[in-house]
Amino acid sequence: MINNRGLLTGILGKKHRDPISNTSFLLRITICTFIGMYILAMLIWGGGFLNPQQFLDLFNNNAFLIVIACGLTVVMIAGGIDISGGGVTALVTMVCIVYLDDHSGSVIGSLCIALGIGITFGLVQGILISYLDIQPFIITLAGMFFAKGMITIVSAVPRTAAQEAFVTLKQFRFEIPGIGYYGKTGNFIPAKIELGVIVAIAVVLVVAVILKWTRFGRNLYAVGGNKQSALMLGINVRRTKFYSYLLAGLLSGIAGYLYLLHTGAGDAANATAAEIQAIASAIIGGTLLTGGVGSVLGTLFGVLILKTMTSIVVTSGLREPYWQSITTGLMLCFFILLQSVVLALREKGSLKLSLPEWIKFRRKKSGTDSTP
Amino acid sequence: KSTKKGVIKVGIVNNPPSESGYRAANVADFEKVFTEANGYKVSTFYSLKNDEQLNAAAQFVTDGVDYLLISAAATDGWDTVLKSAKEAGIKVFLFDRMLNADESLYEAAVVSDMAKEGTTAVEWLKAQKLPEYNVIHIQGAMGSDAQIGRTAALDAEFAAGTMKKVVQQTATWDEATAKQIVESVINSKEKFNVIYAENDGMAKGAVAALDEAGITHGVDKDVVIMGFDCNKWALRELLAKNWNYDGQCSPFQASVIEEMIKKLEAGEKLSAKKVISEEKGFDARTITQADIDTYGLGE
Amino acid sequence: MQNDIVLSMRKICKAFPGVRALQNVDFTLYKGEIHALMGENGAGKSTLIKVLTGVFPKDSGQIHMAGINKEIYVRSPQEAQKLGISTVYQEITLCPNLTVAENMFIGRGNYLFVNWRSIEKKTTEILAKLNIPARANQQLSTCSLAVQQMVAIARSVDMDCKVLILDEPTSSLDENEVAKLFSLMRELKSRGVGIIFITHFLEQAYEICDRITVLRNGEFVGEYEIKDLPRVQLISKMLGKELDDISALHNRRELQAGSDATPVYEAFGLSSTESAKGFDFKIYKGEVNGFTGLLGSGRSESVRAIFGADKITGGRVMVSGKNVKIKKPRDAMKQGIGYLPEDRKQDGIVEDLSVRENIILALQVMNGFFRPFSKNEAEAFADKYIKLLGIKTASIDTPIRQLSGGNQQKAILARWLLTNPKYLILDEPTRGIDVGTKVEIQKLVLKLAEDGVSVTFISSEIEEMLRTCSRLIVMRDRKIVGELRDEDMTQAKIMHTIAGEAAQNG
Amino acid sequence: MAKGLNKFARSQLVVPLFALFLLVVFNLIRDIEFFSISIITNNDGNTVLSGNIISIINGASELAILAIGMTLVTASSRGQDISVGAVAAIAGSIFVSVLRGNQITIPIILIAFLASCFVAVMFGVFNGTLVAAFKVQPMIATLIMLSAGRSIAYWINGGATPTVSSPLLVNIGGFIPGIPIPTPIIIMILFGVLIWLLLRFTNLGLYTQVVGINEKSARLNGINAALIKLLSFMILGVCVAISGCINVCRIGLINHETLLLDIEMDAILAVAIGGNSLGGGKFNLSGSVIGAFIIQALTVTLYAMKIPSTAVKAYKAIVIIAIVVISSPIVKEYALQLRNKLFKKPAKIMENCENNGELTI
Ligand SMILES: Nc1ncnc2c1ncn2[C@@H]1O[C@H](COP(=O)(O)OP(=O)(O)OP(=O)(O)O)[C@@H](O)[C@H]1O
Ligand SMILES: Nc1ncnc2c1ncn2[C@@H]1O[C@H](COP(=O)(O)OP(=O)(O)OP(=O)(O)O)[C@@H](O)[C@H]1O
Ligand SMILES: [Mg+2]
Ligand SMILES: [Mg+2]
Repeated sequence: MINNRGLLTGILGKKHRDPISNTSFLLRITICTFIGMYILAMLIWGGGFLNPQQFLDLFNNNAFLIVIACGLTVVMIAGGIDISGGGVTALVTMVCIVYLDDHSGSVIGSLCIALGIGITFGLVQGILISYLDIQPFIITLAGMFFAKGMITIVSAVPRTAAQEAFVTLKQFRFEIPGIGYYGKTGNFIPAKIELGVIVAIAVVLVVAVILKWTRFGRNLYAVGGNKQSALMLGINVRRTKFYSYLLAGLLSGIAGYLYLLHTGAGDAANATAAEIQAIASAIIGGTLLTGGVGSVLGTLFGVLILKTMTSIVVTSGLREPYWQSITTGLMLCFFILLQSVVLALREKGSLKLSLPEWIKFRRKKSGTDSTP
Repeated sequence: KSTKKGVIKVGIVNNPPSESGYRAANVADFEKVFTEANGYKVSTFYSLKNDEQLNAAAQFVTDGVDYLLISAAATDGWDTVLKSAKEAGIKVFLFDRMLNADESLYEAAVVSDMAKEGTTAVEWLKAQKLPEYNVIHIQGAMGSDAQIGRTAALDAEFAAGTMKKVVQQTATWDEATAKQIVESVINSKEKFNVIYAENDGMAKGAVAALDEAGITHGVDKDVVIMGFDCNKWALRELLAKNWNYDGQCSPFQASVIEEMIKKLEAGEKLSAKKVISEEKGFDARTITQADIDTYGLGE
Repeated sequence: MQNDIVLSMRKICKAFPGVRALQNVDFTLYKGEIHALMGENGAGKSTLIKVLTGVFPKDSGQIHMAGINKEIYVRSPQEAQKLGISTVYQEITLCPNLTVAENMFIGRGNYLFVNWRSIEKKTTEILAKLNIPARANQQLSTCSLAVQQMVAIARSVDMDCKVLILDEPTSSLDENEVAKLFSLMRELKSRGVGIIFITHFLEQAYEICDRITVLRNGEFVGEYEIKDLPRVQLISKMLGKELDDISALHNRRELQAGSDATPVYEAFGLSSTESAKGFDFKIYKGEVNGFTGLLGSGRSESVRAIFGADKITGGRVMVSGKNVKIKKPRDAMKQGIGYLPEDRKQDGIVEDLSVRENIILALQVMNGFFRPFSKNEAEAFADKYIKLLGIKTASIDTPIRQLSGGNQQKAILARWLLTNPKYLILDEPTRGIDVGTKVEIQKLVLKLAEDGVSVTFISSEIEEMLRTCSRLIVMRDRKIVGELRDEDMTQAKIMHTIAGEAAQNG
Repeated sequence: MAKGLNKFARSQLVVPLFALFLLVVFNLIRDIEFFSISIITNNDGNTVLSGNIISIINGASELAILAIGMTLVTASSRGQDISVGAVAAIAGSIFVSVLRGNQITIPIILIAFLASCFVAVMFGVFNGTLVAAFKVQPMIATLIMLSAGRSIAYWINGGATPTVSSPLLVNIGGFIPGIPIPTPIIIMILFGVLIWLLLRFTNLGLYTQVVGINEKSARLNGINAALIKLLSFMILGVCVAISGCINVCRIGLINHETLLLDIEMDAILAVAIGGNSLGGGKFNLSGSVIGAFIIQALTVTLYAMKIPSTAVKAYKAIVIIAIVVISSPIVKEYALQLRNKLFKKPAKIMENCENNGELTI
């Protein structure tokens, strides 16, 4: 038949796509948007945005959400969904307080309980979803219901932790020397980071490493990309899915403890709608609900973007109450459209022109590479 | 800092006005009092979610407001924020709802005494001298100050055995859910003669169920209807003798707080840590149109 | 001899609801042999492979492997890999969202951490060795079908295996790549690997295989030494009857020489976003023409532009002498154009819908949103074409996903035949189709032409095109570089046209 | 006959129906009178039916209607609309504000309904455009309305919970004189029939499924995929408007903060319990409707059992999990194998193993 290898590679060599994948492209959009948004806020409203503590508070206040969102990202990459995160978080806060205060428990013990609850949820949900093939949405929704129901069975009224060792731990802060702001009376208040932030950042890093460099992490992407193919490539699809839910459960447990460390309160209303916010953060960070694409770093910035939007709305001094939600909605809408339009343009190739020189260079190089 | 001399920066954390008629009146009250014309620069944040409220309060602190006014969606988890406010020299007022934190962390609380509202209502109920009390108790969203206060009084009666609990369910302030709860009792054919709903909307839902089942309600009828908040439309139901009782919950705390702020600005000390709004309950037998005009919320 | 058996399967049975896909099938594979597994579409070849590799559980039967004394039970592809069975499945089964390197190494071996540098290095080596035009860190979805297929093969070959299974690996490869694959297979064979090779190309089987096992309708027909089985016999064993004489097809070609009337379809400077460069093209009533060229020369893109499947960026189109606008497939369908896409799985079948719904889909759309066919009508339509094309399906309501690859292709063909097109574009209609049916399709094309339908026929098999087409358009580098008709249409001429200028380009 | 039975056994409706059946049996055992229906005269002097069955079906009306729309959206766009509750609040507010501005008569009610329908459909178009044209994932596209919807409703209401009262509205939310069945049930049935006709006499069903399963293929076969997605969101908009208006009529008051609160979760759950894949593609509307009934029956049962209100959710979760576990193909397969073992029908094993033909991962 017809043939000419050299010619073929010549042709093929010309048609390489950009080396950055959509994943990292979306990640870049997210990061740039966040930085741009924050700088803009600093310029326009100043005030709190110039206060380093406010930036750190983004982390202080949302450490738990970051952790939940990380777990969710893992599950979403594998093509699933887990909406039990918020419920489990709330349950953990309540059970830990009851244990600490009513059963004079130790801090270590409560930590174990938190992890235990998380792992139990992950275990049960994981088994049901991956080994019995049940739709993850139903199971995790039921998980959320169950957790919320259990909270009030554990304690009908909201509680505040009083156990001394725990309160000390809760009040622990890292002070950043040299950075801070001045209070009303002219006293210097150093900027502070809560313990939870360290944990949350550690979680992000660990999960990022898992996703990028471990076999399990890569299997997640394969399963999310196409589970039939993954199966035939010799990946244990069920086990991979199972572990993803287990990890998400564990992270929800950790998130619960972080929540407790932040507020010290147990309440059925804790972390309401955290799951929706976590999903939103993950998606804003470039993770697809359909699976196979995503990164935790993106999710981290997703959380930051989402929360900065709220901050901006609060600061902007909108008095009419309904405008707050509407503005948040509009900003979200704007961001989503931006993401979609940029992606579409990129697909069309009109964006290629503006790409930096080194990419073009690499394309040329790889073209010649493949010619023997 | 950026504040002009004489302008007082105030941050308000409240529940969204859409929560209830009560809340709408409350929000309107604060908007009326704390205006630029009166010398205030106000930022507000509305949410029913505890963590969002906490975040916003923290932001007001870092934003450097002079006064922070809080109506907490949930009572617990506030002390971290309050401490940082104290550290930054920001003065905190609580309004409408108490929260679970040390007294030293805030200047004063201007609140409704929800527990007292509950007791007033239950005392009224006892005074009706019904032959027996079979009560359907429809609760608000669990964990809110209003629910806790209004439930406590009735729970005490249930425990003492003076009243019988037919059913006690939360409808999370939702009218349609309240209707379903009552419907379910009717279908089970259990006897009841009192419906104690923790706000007006849920009472209205309950009444809709009674109407469909052909059960009469109101003054000298089969079932006694009790609600809270004193919405105008609810008080009109009282006037029409379709309902029996409505407990007031005063949403007007703004001017009291403003006075306190003025005092503090003038360098005076505050006299009381806790100011409790004057509230009463209305009986269908005694209510007048004048009452509706003075005390009714909404249009 | 017994000791040399690496794999034996005895009395394998497998049934799906309504279909007995395998009944008492025996299969024996020796060390260092290449064993062809042949049969019509739906004969059960892929199913046998999937049973062997644990994708489907078997209903009964035994599997033995050399070195293991007991009967083995393979529960998942993973276990099969562990046992030293590596497989390239019929539909490409790689993960499009991962890079080429990852696809090569994922799911293999026992590692905890991924060493990106090492896998990329190894991949680059393999790619270079096999001359696959892809980069190690390229996302797989950006590679063409053929490259993906080659990557899948490279992956399996790279595994240290005792048994290598290739299920129709050559269906989307060009001859050069096939040759490369064959030399690779020979190398493995000399290392003692047993290879199971499934193909519908008889020449390929005869070129490389040692023995042949034939399946028909899920039943075992026999196992033969290749030298004892002439082609004609092989075909009759596969089909259960003699193959029609295809030389007759040649003669009819004269009949359809183009008329001078207005063309049925005519395009001027047509171009699309998918980089089909402006080209002119026309086709007359009752004509069969073909696009030919190398892999990736833009044949598919050109016909996609004709059908409006990609976004059209320029050009003018006339149908039967009238100016028309074809911006999207719907417009083309309204003009009586039909298009059988190249990528059956992505562009063709609607997986979960029944065979019936898949067949009537296009006609239904043309019939209009407010006029659905009644169930009876739909069944009548579908039944007619299931019979006509001999589509093997358990029932008319079976989800099309459950059909064998070739039968899916036939169903999609039926979809377009049903619309009674004036002009039908067939992009690789015979890919993955068995010999018998291939001839049927070619006959069908000629029959359509006789009935006045214009057909554009694209195939990677030049012989097939020579047999059916009266005019060939030669493409290179997304441009039309020549047009051949009648006596010019020979292998050599085509090669020449393609290569002619290429030589100058150097 | 046997074949028909076999086919039924394999249909996706078996499990939801079975679950419903179990709930019924459970209730009968608990209280033999549970399903008794009585005829009573209500406060408006109408003779009406009353009883738990009526309560269940009546209470499930909104959910069932929403579940129908949600099924279509799920099928075509492979995702779910999580803003239905919020948009229903908007629709309800529009309904109420039109009614409050006028003397309430039947034409005015119709106009009010059409206005709310229009607005809800416009929001459907908004969501649908994001999904279809901008390729945003449905859950995230509708997140916008989820966060802004109830505030928009507040803005329309210009404050808190306005009430409307008129006997006509009571007729819609309760009973029409002379008809003993609650009007919401009648509306639900009418709407169901309408949708059935739509599916029967147009290609909506086929197109929706094709778009949901393989969008590329849909386009190549001349289907405008974006339009179909948009259409499904618009239909959901109509569903939302209907259920919002019904809900307002039930009480005669609009509380935009609590109206159909969290209904989106229940609607999605109904779709899933009905055996539909949340990943889109093939769908079965009756499954979703049965799913809605199951959820409502469960709620009514739990109310009747006087489970402490706060713990209701935990019990609900357990029942839901039980239902889906029974319906899991793998459990079904085990059950069939067990049956074959017990009743010794080895010859038929092959035909009976339902799922071994499919790749179960
Ligand atoms: N260098 C390349 N890198 C990636 N993809 C390529 C490259 N060259 C070609 N392709 C893909 O291969 C296709 C080549 O076009 P087209 O399908 O029209 O060719 P063809 O002649 O029909 O080849 P085939 O035999 O593969 O059908 C394009 O769709 C393009 O996506
Ligand atoms: N998952 C499945 N469910 C039901 N039936 C199936 C399934 N897979 C295959 N079949 C049926 O089994 C039979 C054998 O199919 P198989 O794919 O093994 O054929 P094949 O020989 O590989 O054909 P081809 O050459 O077309 O690939 C076909 O009739 C097909 O319809
Ligand atoms: Mg096959
Ligand atoms: Mg092609």
